[in-house]
Amino acid sequence: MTLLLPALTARAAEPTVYPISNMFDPLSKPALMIHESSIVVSLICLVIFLLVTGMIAYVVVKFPSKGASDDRQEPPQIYGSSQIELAWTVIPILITVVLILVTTRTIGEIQDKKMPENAVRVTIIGHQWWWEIHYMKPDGKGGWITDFVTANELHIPLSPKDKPRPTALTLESADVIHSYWVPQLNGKTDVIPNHQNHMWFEPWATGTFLGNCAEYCGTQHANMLIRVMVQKPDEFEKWLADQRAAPRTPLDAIALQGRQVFFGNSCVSCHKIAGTVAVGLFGPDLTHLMARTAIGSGVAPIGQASLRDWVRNPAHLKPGVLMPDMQLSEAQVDQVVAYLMTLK
Amino acid sequence: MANGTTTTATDDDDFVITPTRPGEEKGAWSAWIQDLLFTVDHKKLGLMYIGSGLLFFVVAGLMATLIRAQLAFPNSHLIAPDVYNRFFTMHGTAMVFMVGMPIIFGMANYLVPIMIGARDMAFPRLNAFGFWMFFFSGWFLYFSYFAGPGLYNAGSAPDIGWFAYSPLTAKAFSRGHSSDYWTLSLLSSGIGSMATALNIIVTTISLRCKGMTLGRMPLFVWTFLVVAFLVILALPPLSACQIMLILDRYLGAKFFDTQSGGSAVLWQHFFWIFGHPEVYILILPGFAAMNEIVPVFSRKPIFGYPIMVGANVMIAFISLGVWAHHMFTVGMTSLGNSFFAISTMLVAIPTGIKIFNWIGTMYGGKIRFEMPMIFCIAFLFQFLIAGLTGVMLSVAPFDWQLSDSYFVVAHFHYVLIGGLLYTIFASIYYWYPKAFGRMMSHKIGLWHFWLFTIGFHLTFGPQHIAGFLGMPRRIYTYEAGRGWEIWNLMSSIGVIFQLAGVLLFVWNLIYSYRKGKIAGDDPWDAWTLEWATTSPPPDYNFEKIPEVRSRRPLWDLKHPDDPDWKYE
Amino acid sequence: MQSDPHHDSANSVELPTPTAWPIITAFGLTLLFLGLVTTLFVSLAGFLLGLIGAIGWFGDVFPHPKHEPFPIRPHDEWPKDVCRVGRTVTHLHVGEHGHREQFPAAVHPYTAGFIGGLAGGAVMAVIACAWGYLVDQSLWYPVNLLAAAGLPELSTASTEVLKQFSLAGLVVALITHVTTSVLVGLLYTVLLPMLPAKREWIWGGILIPLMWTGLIWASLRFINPTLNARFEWLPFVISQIAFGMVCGFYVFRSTKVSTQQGWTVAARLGVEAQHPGEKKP
Amino acid sequence: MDTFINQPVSIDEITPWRPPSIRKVGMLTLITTESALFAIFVVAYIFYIGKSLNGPYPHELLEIPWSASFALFGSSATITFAEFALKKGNRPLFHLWWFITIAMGIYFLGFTAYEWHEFIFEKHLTISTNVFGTTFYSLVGLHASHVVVGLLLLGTILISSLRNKLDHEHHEHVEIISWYWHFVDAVWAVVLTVVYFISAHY
Repeated sequence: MTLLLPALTARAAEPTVYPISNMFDPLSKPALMIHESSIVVSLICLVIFLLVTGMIAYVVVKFPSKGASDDRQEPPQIYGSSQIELAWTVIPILITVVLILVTTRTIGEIQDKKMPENAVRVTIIGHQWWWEIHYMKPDGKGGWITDFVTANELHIPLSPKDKPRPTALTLESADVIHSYWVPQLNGKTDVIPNHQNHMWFEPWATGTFLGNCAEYCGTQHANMLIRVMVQKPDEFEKWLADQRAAPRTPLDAIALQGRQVFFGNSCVSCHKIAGTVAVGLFGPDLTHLMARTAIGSGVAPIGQASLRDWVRNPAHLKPGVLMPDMQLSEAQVDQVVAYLMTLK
Repeated sequence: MANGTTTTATDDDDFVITPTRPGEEKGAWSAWIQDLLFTVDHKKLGLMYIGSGLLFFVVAGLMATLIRAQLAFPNSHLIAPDVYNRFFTMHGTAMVFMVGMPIIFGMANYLVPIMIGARDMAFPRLNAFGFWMFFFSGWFLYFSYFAGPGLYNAGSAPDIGWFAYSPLTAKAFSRGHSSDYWTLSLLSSGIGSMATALNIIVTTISLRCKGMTLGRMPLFVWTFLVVAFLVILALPPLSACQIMLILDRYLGAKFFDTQSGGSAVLWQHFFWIFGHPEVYILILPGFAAMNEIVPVFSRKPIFGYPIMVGANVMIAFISLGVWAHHMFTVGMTSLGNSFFAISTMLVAIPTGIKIFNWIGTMYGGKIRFEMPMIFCIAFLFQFLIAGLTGVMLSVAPFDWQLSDSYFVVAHFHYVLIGGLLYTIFASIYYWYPKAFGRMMSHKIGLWHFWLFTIGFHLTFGPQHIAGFLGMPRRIYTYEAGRGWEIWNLMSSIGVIFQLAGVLLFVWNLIYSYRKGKIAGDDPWDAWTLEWATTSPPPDYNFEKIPEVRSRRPLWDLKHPDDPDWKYE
Repeated sequence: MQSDPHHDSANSVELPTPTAWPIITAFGLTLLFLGLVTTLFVSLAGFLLGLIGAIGWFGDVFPHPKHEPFPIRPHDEWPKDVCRVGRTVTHLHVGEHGHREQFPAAVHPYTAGFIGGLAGGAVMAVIACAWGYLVDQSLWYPVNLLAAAGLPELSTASTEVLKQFSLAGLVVALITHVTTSVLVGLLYTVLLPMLPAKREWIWGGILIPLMWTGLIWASLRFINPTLNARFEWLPFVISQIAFGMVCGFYVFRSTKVSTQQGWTVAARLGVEAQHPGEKKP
Repeated sequence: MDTFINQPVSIDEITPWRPPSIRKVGMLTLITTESALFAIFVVAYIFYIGKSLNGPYPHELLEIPWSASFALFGSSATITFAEFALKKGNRPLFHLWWFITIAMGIYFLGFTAYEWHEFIFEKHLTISTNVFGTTFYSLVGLHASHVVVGLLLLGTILISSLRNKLDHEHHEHVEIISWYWHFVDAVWAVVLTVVYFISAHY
């Protein structure tokens, strides 16, 4: 498995991307706990595999018929042996007992973990085909309300082993079933409408972790990508502050025109930009669009070119996407993109 | 074993050309077709089941080829996403319901009555009805490609995955009739399946020939009895949830409407109450074939007959209580997850017993490496892998990583191809001489075996690793640089070998029908009743209903000095 | 068909008459479904066709299922008689008539393994708990350590908590311990006689427990990290060997019983006295 | 195949070879599979008890259908009387009891029709109103459809018997059809408990 491991050197240094989401390279506590039980069962299975393959190979090599003359003599007709059959019933049961203990313990340890006071609370709402992310704050009555909203890219703080600070996710869906999966941080948990699920991360390495929606959710299931940015505590706090602030006002003329186009078309009925009349909830929140690294839930890196492509016709980058082609003129596209580029 | 000689069937390359067999030239095409349409004979229906199953196998297999072509390279634009989604839905649905089930029922139809010394199934007309229900619903499913907007953009073919999780199937997310095609065709093929399973149960219980006690029934028949019971218990939940979905889609019922308090998880429970036993419905017939073929080619009786029967029953019983292991990620309580993890692990025990007992059967025998036996040995190895990856998946925490990844794809293809399909190949090589009176070519068979085996492992082996690296199922494309490229490329190359193997197999079927060596009544020197009649058997199977005194009636006749019945 | 076998004559067999009704009924049903995705006229046609098919079918089986005689082939086309092959069967020389026995002919009774396992498990538990009481000042400490393999609330608990009584811990530990002890006891009954040594007690009492201990040592970090962190070698090895000695002693002491596998059906049914070749090993 | 006969006599010769009747095994299997079907609908009903987001709710509508239940359970007794009469060869008595059975079945169906009519047109509960409506109509409807099938079978027997087409070999047919009818009754016992006794409080 070592061949598959990514470069381990960059860990905990400068923020970096982990492009290979290898589940045997866990960088977060629940993923490590899963990893350890996986190793037990994998090793047991490997040993059984080698033993039984050896037995198959042995009988195949040792007992072939030696041709027509040999066939004149039938081998001894043995009906069975209760002794050996009992043995190969009991030994698997013993192995199963061990596996049951490991499994039930690990299930409980991960699933029933109590979240500490300092945990970051995030609610993730799955949509066809993007993620709506709510950062929560206490409502003062023991519950939680939305602090601010972003989309697709989840930022969470580093959780040093001596001072753990987990991130607690609540998972909901707005339409069909999705599944949130970042292999190096934790296993997957389904995102189900009319049903709340929970999971948690406790990463000890900074960087960008990749994942996918893991439950088939329609046409663009493949492009419902997940990016989780694990940041050092101070960077994370700065990011939180930036997100809470309102976006800057557009500066130049062309961006102002773009703003006109944006608010003059039906963009506002689906998208939200904090502090403006755009309060749509159907599409991703665009308040701090340019603080993200990709558009279309990871279908392309963010930038003028990809934004142009997207605004001109979203289905070109992401066939089947629910955002319609707004039929804008080339000039209007330029203007809207210029406006969007100011949303930092 | 005509005339008491000890010829073996290996030297098949000197073909004997004989005039057409009696009955072959009796009528023109129209009479032949009329015969097929109106027949109630279990052997003809059995062959029709297998033939149409193989036809759908080729179609669904070509879809898989296109899927692999799309995934061979990252960021591929060969197939549009909606077309791709229709492909994998139709591939999965067809392979399970239009390929696996009918071939299994075909085997049961052809062999169960002969093996228990009966002349037909208990309800021959119901048998014909069951076949036609399956046949029409198969075409009904594929008709969806031509319906609605027509072939362009793949018509109204369903695009909801073979387990069709709600609410993706709700009217709001699946407009038009594509989901209705899926639901209705499975509902109607389910009616046929239940009719056939009922028929198998009644036949096995009531039509056994004299002396064929339950303890002497061939293990093949035993296993199919268990399979039929599973169908009887597992198909109704599927039909029930199809009815619910139809009510939802046509009458606005709220079973799976999450906006009105309906539950999306309920569908998963109902579907997998069917879906998991279905896996055993598909793999137990593989065991059935192993139970007949391995002893004959090892020249020994099956090792531990009673415990093999017990293991079958145990597997079937446990499989009814493990369904939610497909749902470890839906957020059940830790108690629920633990329960289903434990019950799933328990299945490994009887399954392990069976593998060991087959090895025990081969141990000390004189193994003849004929084509059926070669496929069976490959089955042992591949099913071992499938079983062990299954144990890995049963560990719920590990499953939180592996579920819905390519590891799962690899796992169940090892079960269904490495397990079921290999035994189907073995069975066809083994019983083809009985059904058509000619041996299949050993030489072409070897080419078929090696090409297919190499292709199979090349395709599905690397998918385990792609799964470890976080590649989810059912994505029509993936970005470069995530470490998946090489595994997907290997996977796609493997398909070419598999295709070649299947082509050779089809060629072998046709070629041997015309030019294969004449088989005789009992080419493999076997022990069960089907080899006591001619190849192919007459319409009435036996001139005189046989009587048996042991599990191996033909052994008793061949070894009167040392018969089984003295010792069983 | 079994329903009326009396119609068979010497020259013919009664087989069900081929019929079109099943295919018509099936087609009607399919059309009924097809109408739901096309137009309701198709459903209507399907319903009528299905109805006609069902009525026709009913006419086929009522009052008597339709059969027609099917002539039996001339005798020379019958299958060849299955007859004696020119092959002999290799006989294993255990007893005179033992060549087809299910091996082994006699085993230690399974009850010996069952009781032996329970007894060994009891001794093992006593040693472990005594050690816990004397050295770690808690009777429940070893119990909870064992249960921590499967119980998340114990696996994350502190040592102080582990030394207190826990009902869940006791139940899990008891189930695990009893199951494992009984299963290993059963294994002893069947495996010990196979081992290549005359002194079975060395295998059962010492070598197998030592191998088992080694295996546990290698995997304990994953199976039971709680126990692994607080592992004590001496009581562990002593209790394992005690189990082996007690269980092995029980098993060897038992007299072997015949599995009856070499007997004839008649002998097993009690119709005959006994198979003449049956010998006690 | 003659060689089979030449084998020595074994223990099997003592007992005659009499496997069970195909019709009985067939009907038992059919009942098993139908039970599995009903089980799913019953589970769905139980799962959705008390989960409707809007009315009407079960306690506003459901009243225990005493007379219909009495008719259906009673018909299980009358069909047994009919069977006895047939066994004794008393054809007119058989017709009478059989006809009463059918009449009671029809009364039951009539009640269901009346109940549904009232629910739909007066209480405004349809299958698409809420999850109660969905599960109620599907479960009760599934049972009613089985009553219809049962009545068709019973009617067929009555008509053939009146036309003197029913002879001695058909006694087994009559018996297994009565088994089916008992099954339909047993299912009603479950439906009655779950729908009218348990869920009526929600």
